[in-house]
Amino acid sequence: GETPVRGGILKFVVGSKIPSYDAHMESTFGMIHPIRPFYSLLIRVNPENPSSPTDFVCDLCEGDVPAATNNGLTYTFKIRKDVKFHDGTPLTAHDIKATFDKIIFPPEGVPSTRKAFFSSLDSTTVPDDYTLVFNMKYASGAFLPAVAAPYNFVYSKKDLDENGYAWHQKNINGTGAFTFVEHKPGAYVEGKRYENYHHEGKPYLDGFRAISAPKMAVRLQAIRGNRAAIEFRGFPPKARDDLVKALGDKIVVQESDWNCALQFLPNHRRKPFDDVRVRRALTLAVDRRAGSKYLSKIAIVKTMGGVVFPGHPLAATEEELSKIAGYWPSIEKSRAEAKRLLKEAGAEGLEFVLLNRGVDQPYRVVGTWLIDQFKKVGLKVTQNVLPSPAFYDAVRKKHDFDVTVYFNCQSIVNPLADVSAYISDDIAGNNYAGYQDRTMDKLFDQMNRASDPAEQRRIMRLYEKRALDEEALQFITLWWYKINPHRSYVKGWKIAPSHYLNQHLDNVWLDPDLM
Amino acid sequence: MTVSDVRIDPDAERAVERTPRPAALLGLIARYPLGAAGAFVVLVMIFAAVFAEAIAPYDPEDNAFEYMFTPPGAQFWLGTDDFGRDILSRIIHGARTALFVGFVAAVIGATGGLVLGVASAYFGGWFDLIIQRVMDVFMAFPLIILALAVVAVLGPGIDKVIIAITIPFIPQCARVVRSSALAIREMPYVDAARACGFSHARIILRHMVPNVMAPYLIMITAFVGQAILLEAVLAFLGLGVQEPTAAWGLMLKSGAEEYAESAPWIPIFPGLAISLAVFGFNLFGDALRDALDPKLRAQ
Amino acid sequence: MSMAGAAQDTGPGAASKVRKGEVLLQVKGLKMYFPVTEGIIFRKTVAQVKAVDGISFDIRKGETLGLVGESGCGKTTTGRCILQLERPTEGEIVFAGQNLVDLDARALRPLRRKIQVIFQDPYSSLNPRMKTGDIVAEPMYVHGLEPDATKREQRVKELFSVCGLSPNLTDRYPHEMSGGQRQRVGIARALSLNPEFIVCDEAVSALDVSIQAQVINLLEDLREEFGLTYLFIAHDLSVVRHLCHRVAVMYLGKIVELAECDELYDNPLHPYTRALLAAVPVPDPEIEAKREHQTVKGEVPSPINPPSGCVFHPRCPLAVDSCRSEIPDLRELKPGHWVACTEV
Amino acid sequence: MAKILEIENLQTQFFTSAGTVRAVDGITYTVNRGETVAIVGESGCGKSVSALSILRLIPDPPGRVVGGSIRFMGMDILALSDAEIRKVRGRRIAMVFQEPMTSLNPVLTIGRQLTETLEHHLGMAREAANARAAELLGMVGISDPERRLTQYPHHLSGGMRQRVMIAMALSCEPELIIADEPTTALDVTIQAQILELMRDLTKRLGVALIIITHNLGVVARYADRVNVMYAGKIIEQGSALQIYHQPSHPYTLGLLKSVPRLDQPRKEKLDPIQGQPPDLTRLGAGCAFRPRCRYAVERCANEIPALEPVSEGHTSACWQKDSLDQPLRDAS
Amino acid sequence: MYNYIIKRLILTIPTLFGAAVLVFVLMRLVPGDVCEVRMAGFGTFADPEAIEICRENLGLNDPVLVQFGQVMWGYLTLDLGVSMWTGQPIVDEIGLRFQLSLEIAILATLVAILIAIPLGTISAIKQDTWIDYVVRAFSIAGIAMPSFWLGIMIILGLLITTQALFGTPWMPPIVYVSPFEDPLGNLAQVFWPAVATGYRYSAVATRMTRSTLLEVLREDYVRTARAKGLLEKIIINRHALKNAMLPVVTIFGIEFAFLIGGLVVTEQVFNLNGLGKLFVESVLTLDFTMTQQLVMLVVVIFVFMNFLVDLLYAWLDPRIRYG
Ligand SMILES: Nc1ncnc2c1ncn2[C@@H]1O[C@H](COP(=O)(O)OP(=O)(O)OP(=O)(O)O)[C@@H](O)[C@H]1O
Ligand SMILES: Nc1ncnc2c1ncn2[C@@H]1O[C@H](COP(=O)(O)OP(=O)(O)OP(=O)(O)O)[C@@H](O)[C@H]1O
Ligand SMILES: [Mg+2]
Ligand SMILES: [Mg+2]
Repeated sequence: GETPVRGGILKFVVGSKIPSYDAHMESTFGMIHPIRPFYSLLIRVNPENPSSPTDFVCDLCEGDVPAATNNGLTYTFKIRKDVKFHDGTPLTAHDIKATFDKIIFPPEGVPSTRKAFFSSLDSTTVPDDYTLVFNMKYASGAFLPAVAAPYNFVYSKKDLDENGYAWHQKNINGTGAFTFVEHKPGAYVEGKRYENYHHEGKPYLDGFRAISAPKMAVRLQAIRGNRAAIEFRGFPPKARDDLVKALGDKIVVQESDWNCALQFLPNHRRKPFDDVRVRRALTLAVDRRAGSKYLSKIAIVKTMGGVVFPGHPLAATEEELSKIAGYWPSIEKSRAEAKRLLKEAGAEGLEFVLLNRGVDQPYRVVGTWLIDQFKKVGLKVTQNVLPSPAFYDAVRKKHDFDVTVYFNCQSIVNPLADVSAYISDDIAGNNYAGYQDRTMDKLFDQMNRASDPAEQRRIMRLYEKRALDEEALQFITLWWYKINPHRSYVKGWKIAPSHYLNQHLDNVWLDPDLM
Repeated sequence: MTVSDVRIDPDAERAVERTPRPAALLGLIARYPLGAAGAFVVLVMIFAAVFAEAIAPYDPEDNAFEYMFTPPGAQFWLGTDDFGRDILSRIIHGARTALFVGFVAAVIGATGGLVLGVASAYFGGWFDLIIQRVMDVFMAFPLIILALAVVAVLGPGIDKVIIAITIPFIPQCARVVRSSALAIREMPYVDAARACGFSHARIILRHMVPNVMAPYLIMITAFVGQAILLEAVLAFLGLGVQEPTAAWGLMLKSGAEEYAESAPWIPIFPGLAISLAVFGFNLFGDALRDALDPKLRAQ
Repeated sequence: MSMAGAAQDTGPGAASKVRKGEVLLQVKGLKMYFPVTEGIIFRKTVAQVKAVDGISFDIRKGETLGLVGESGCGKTTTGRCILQLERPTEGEIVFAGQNLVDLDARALRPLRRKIQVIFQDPYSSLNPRMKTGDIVAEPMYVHGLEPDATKREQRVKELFSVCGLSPNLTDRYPHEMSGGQRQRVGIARALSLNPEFIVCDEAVSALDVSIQAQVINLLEDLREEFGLTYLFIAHDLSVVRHLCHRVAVMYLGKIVELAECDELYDNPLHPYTRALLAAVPVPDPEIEAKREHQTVKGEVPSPINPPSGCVFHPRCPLAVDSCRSEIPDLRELKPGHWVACTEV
Repeated sequence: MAKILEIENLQTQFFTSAGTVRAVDGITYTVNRGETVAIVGESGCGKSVSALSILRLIPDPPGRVVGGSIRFMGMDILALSDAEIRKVRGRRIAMVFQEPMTSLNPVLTIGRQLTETLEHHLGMAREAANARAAELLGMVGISDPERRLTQYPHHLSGGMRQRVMIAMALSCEPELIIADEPTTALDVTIQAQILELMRDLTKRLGVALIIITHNLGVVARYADRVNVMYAGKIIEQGSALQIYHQPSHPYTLGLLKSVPRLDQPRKEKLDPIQGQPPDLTRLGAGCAFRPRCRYAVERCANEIPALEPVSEGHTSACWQKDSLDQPLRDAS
Repeated sequence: MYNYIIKRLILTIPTLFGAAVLVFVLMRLVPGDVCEVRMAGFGTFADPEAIEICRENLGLNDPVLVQFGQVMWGYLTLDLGVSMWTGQPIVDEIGLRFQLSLEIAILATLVAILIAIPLGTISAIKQDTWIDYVVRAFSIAGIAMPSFWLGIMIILGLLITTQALFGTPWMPPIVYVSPFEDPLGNLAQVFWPAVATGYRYSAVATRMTRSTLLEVLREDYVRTARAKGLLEKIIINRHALKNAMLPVVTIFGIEFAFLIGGLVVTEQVFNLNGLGKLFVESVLTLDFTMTQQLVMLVVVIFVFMNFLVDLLYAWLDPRIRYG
């Protein structure tokens, strides 16, 4: 309700480091947070309502986000005429086409990390300088969210033509709210206000400085010591409490469910996890309700949910969830069933190793909790925590684990794309549990092509039930929970369900009265 | 004149007098008060490690969320951690991990160094030169990458941690032992052994190795402390022993990061345990050095 | 305990008789140069310490040869070469007909038994971590002289009492003994292998006068008892006179004079030998008051860079021009009296 | 004759874990101006400790002078303050130590080590001190003294170092020099050079000298008076002639008999003192030499003999001093 | 002397080569690669084809020997290559961070010297008195405390005390400012890490100072100095310390070399953009090229410091003269 004030430099801390500047190939928030403000997207999550998983607005296009026409086979975007790149080149639909062509149809040898999200797209065309058309192979609810993904920085066609596709890895020329000033590797990235920014009156800030700080404690103390005003990824609950306790109303806390599912995967290739009874016992052993209550005090997880992001219309309701194994209201009953199943499968007192990733929050904390949960049905579990590279190697390449903690952490909330991790591993790029289940594949396909949301939702329930309960393919512990305590003088920034979203900073301002 | 005429000296029969035990102990304590304090700490630690099950009031691994973050008090003397586990019990059980890692790494490292150092000094020449160069490489090599590689290649686990810690100990000890052994090699008794035609192995094992025991023992005690500390650092970097095993470095890792302020007992007590243990071993090692090294002895 | 060929008549007065005995050890043209190197991998010899520079002598069975000279003149090095602790640069060491220099380690082993050593420092010549009994027993064990443990123990006790030590001392550590006792243990160790020849490198120098006399007597007794041959290295001229049959005087790696003991002391020829004898104070104030106190000038030069010609010329009262360039040979001036000086 | 040093009943002990070492156990002697007094005795009998006690250089702990008095030129040394004793050390009483190899500081130049005393005690300026140092080096027979001043001890041979030590001792023209085994580590020819030098200089400068040695020859040649020590006590005291020609203590007698001598015909056998020197922590009630003494009688076990006159200026601490045979005199 | 230096330098080649091989082999033995971490390390979807392209571009698919040859060729041509993570030249990346690490290392050394030498000296002079015990306990505590723990406690202590004192919590700056631009700001940043590292470092040096000084104080020449009537102060400073410093210098040299690698933890805790932090990041992201060169840097510094210590030794100790 306050009017934004112009001026000031926003300092924020970033916990991961920048690889290259080219978002089309990178995937870390470590480059999104500092680099995203230099670029614009075609469409983006509504900055005023980022917590809605379905509310997109135009950034470089005009008016509202266009709905699909031609039975969902055509999207026609009108491009703004008042946009200029930081180097002065005016932006046209050709630039956007070139951008999406790079992302979706990259030439040989050019890596594009998320082109699979656009499998429903056939081609892009530019009827005139300020119109861009996406022609679809088939209608898909997953397409628009994919376009709105924060990685889809719009580059200038001129840069791509003249300097090649690698140029953006080391150079920055966007249309975003800020222009690039300097990057001291390992230290900070600095940007200053872009005077010709296409959103009227914005940005409010004179500039920003994204300070690299890989240690959580440092990021926290930086905010406390006012060396930085905010951190965009999220703090553990205790850190929030410490800050609030120390600084009182100088701190504002924003919280949200996070579009990251913390999973645990049984290795179907290995005995006895090829036995559905054993797998079901695993999920039945886990008391998600109590976990939600207690773990949310020590880890960045909170909401109990199924395969779909809890805030999304496609997500299961509490009642629907309660019918899924592992989500039953009575934990005693669950555990009794788990023990029974184990006994039946001849796996009583089974000993195995829980593979985990060497990151504290939330992996190691939840892993430790899981072990205790398993112990309660008589399983003897030890933990094997590996540094990230070795962890990926073990899970993805070598498939060398009994049960592993895993995570599915997407940027834009796009359930239809996100749940692709549950289809057969020979089709899905990111299913590491190692099973083939053609029923799941069929359900997924139907769901993706269903144009009626209610129908989609119905199939999703079947899909979910099969994955988590009937076939007990892979499991979710809890959904992540994003906690962003920040200096109360930081205004205008709204928490989104992902730390990748809403990071263009054009709407952020600093309240001088509170500084 | 015949042999029987050679007079046997009258003093010969005088028995060697050795101070009786308890008096000797008190004497040692008076002479090395810091060392005695160190020895006490070490003994307490060993006691805790051996009888952990009997002493620890709770299971060190059981989650009890109802009690999470309980401050130190009557029920939990040192409080509980984020999982509601009793910190005292975890520290007691942690002594076992620490001592195990410490002793095994120290003994293997120091013994490896002993053998290499003595052999290197005894043979000299090219053998010495090559060993020295290889040692140089390991001395100069950053520990963390060595540890990381060992853990990554072999997988984590206490045995791998021990290997990672042991490797840098070997050259450290070899260096020290070599310099003592070089001096010993010049000793007339080694010459005497050579003049008697003893084999290399015999000269090394019987005549040189026992005489570099002092630096060896000193290195061992120093290494135990270092190993405990290194284990903690590796745990801090996420490379050591893993949850839910009770280990000090691990307790500190999460504690120091997140709960230093709101629940200070979580990081403080394991931190103290580590410091105290390393402190104890160092004090003990220092006293041992003083006692074994006549040059430093306060007369 | 018996030992073959114990010479009966080895008192000092019997020196001339000994001269006729068979030669046990012959040193011919022995040179030992230690390289002074630089660099660690690419060793380059930048200079040489001519510790022993071409000396020859022989020792007959039962004889004691004294080797005297100032510090650093190469006495110890000579001894070490004979013991094969050092491989000489040049020259031959013929022991009982075999040239030790040619032998490899294995061929040397049986001969090692026959040549033993007693060191100067009673503190460092015994392994501090071994009981003295074990120190004496070990060589016998290794050489298989007395494979049976109890017999070996018995023999250790015998050796102890031979050396004037109480057999009860076998389970003491060296540090629990006095210097004199330790030196006796060292002697017992040397005897344990029934050697024929013993190198005594300053075997009594580190001991106090009263103890020194005890050990000298012991060495004498043993020589008589077992017919031992000694190379007696020392710098105390009076001790050497007391104990030796013949004496060689070394200076800077060379033998400058070699003669029968009495001949040398009564009639020293080389200016260096004379200077040495003049420098020894006599424990009698009256005599000392009468003696003229002429000291030789200067210091011993470095063996890295020895003077040209006669090595003694810079300090020599008799030096003439030719001494500066010509290296004097060892000449036999009288029968059995050899001198390396042109001016006497 | 003016007495410059009077030591009376000096007792110095070391308190160690193995017991109390009675290193110096009540010794009394005086030193007159210009006189050379020798202290002889076996290793460990307390010679060095008695000398160090004079300058109060006994390391404390564990050692302490526990009794007696030391008067130097009328001053009570034991009562001086730290600052006062420092004015005596090096300035009025100088010391020369046994080990020339280790007694000089390896990292300071010869010049620095010489000049620091001059600057400290005599307040000389750097240049003056340097000039004087060069002069001193010349005096002790070191050639090219200016160059030597800039050299380090390791550049010098043992004999040279000992000369430097002597120059250092002489630098402030002290009244007394204590030389603790100044030549033991040196070769005979060098030893003779050094001793001659010391004697010449002390005679010329009128400095009193306490010379500690276990070489009986050296004593015979250089000492005016001799103190023979055994187990922390002086057991015989007298002029050199008296000690050598009428030894009145079995120990002195034994010492003289046990050395082979160049001035006498070769003997068949030496006649050593049997046994070992006693352990100073476990001295019994009687005479410390009794276990090794061939003249010992009943009384020796219970009563410690005191120093008593044998003849004019000659004392001995032995109950049997009058019944010793005197073979030495006859032998020569 | 020059000969000696050159020979010493030649002698370092096997060490350097050995280290280069060791790090190369170790890094290849670690499972996983930088592309996996970079593109698929954050839980978001990643196209396997893109990862493969990344590997191809970085040469990770080349035979290992070829890769090794490239590294070695790089050394011969003094080309350290580019970081696999950022694609920036490694020389630039390291250059940026070197100043800070060096500054802290030097400052920590200063702190260590300032603590170690006086404390070690006092402790030796007052051997076996309570002062000695306190100093020894203090210095051993420096070794005993895990450095990350110490660092965290320092920051927390600063935050809490400054808040208690001034109402607002203060923490050291987390972004590096050059001492030439803003000396105070720079000092505020590097002071605490320097103290945290310097304390630990001093602990080693204090003990060394104490023990060598104890040895030296028993030397004959110290007794000589006493006999000369010198002031105790002069005896300690001129005669004893100068000799005792020789081994202490070695310790300082070797510890300094370790420091660069040992800053790893401190830099993390204080968020200093130095080599240590870069090192950890490169190791954790499997940035082979960067890790290789950083390890080599540490090794070179170690070797160089050893060399320097030798020279210093020669300079300080007149007894040692090299060819
Ligand atoms: N291993 C060695 N390397 C180099 N030089 C050596 C070695 N051993 C002896 N020397 C040198 O050889 C010379 C002779 O030494 P040696 O020990 O034989 O003398 P010495 O006559 O026994 O002297 P001392 O009376 O001091 O024992 C000395 O200058 C010594 O420095
Ligand atoms: N610092 C010390 N601590 C304990 N005992 C000591 C110490 N210094 C000397 N002593 C003891 O005091 C006794 C006398 O020693 P001192 O050095 O005076 O003998 P010395 O007659 O000079 O012998 P040497 O001829 O070997 O120099 C010895 O028994 C010695 O063990
Ligand atoms: Mg010798
Ligand atoms: Mg002495």
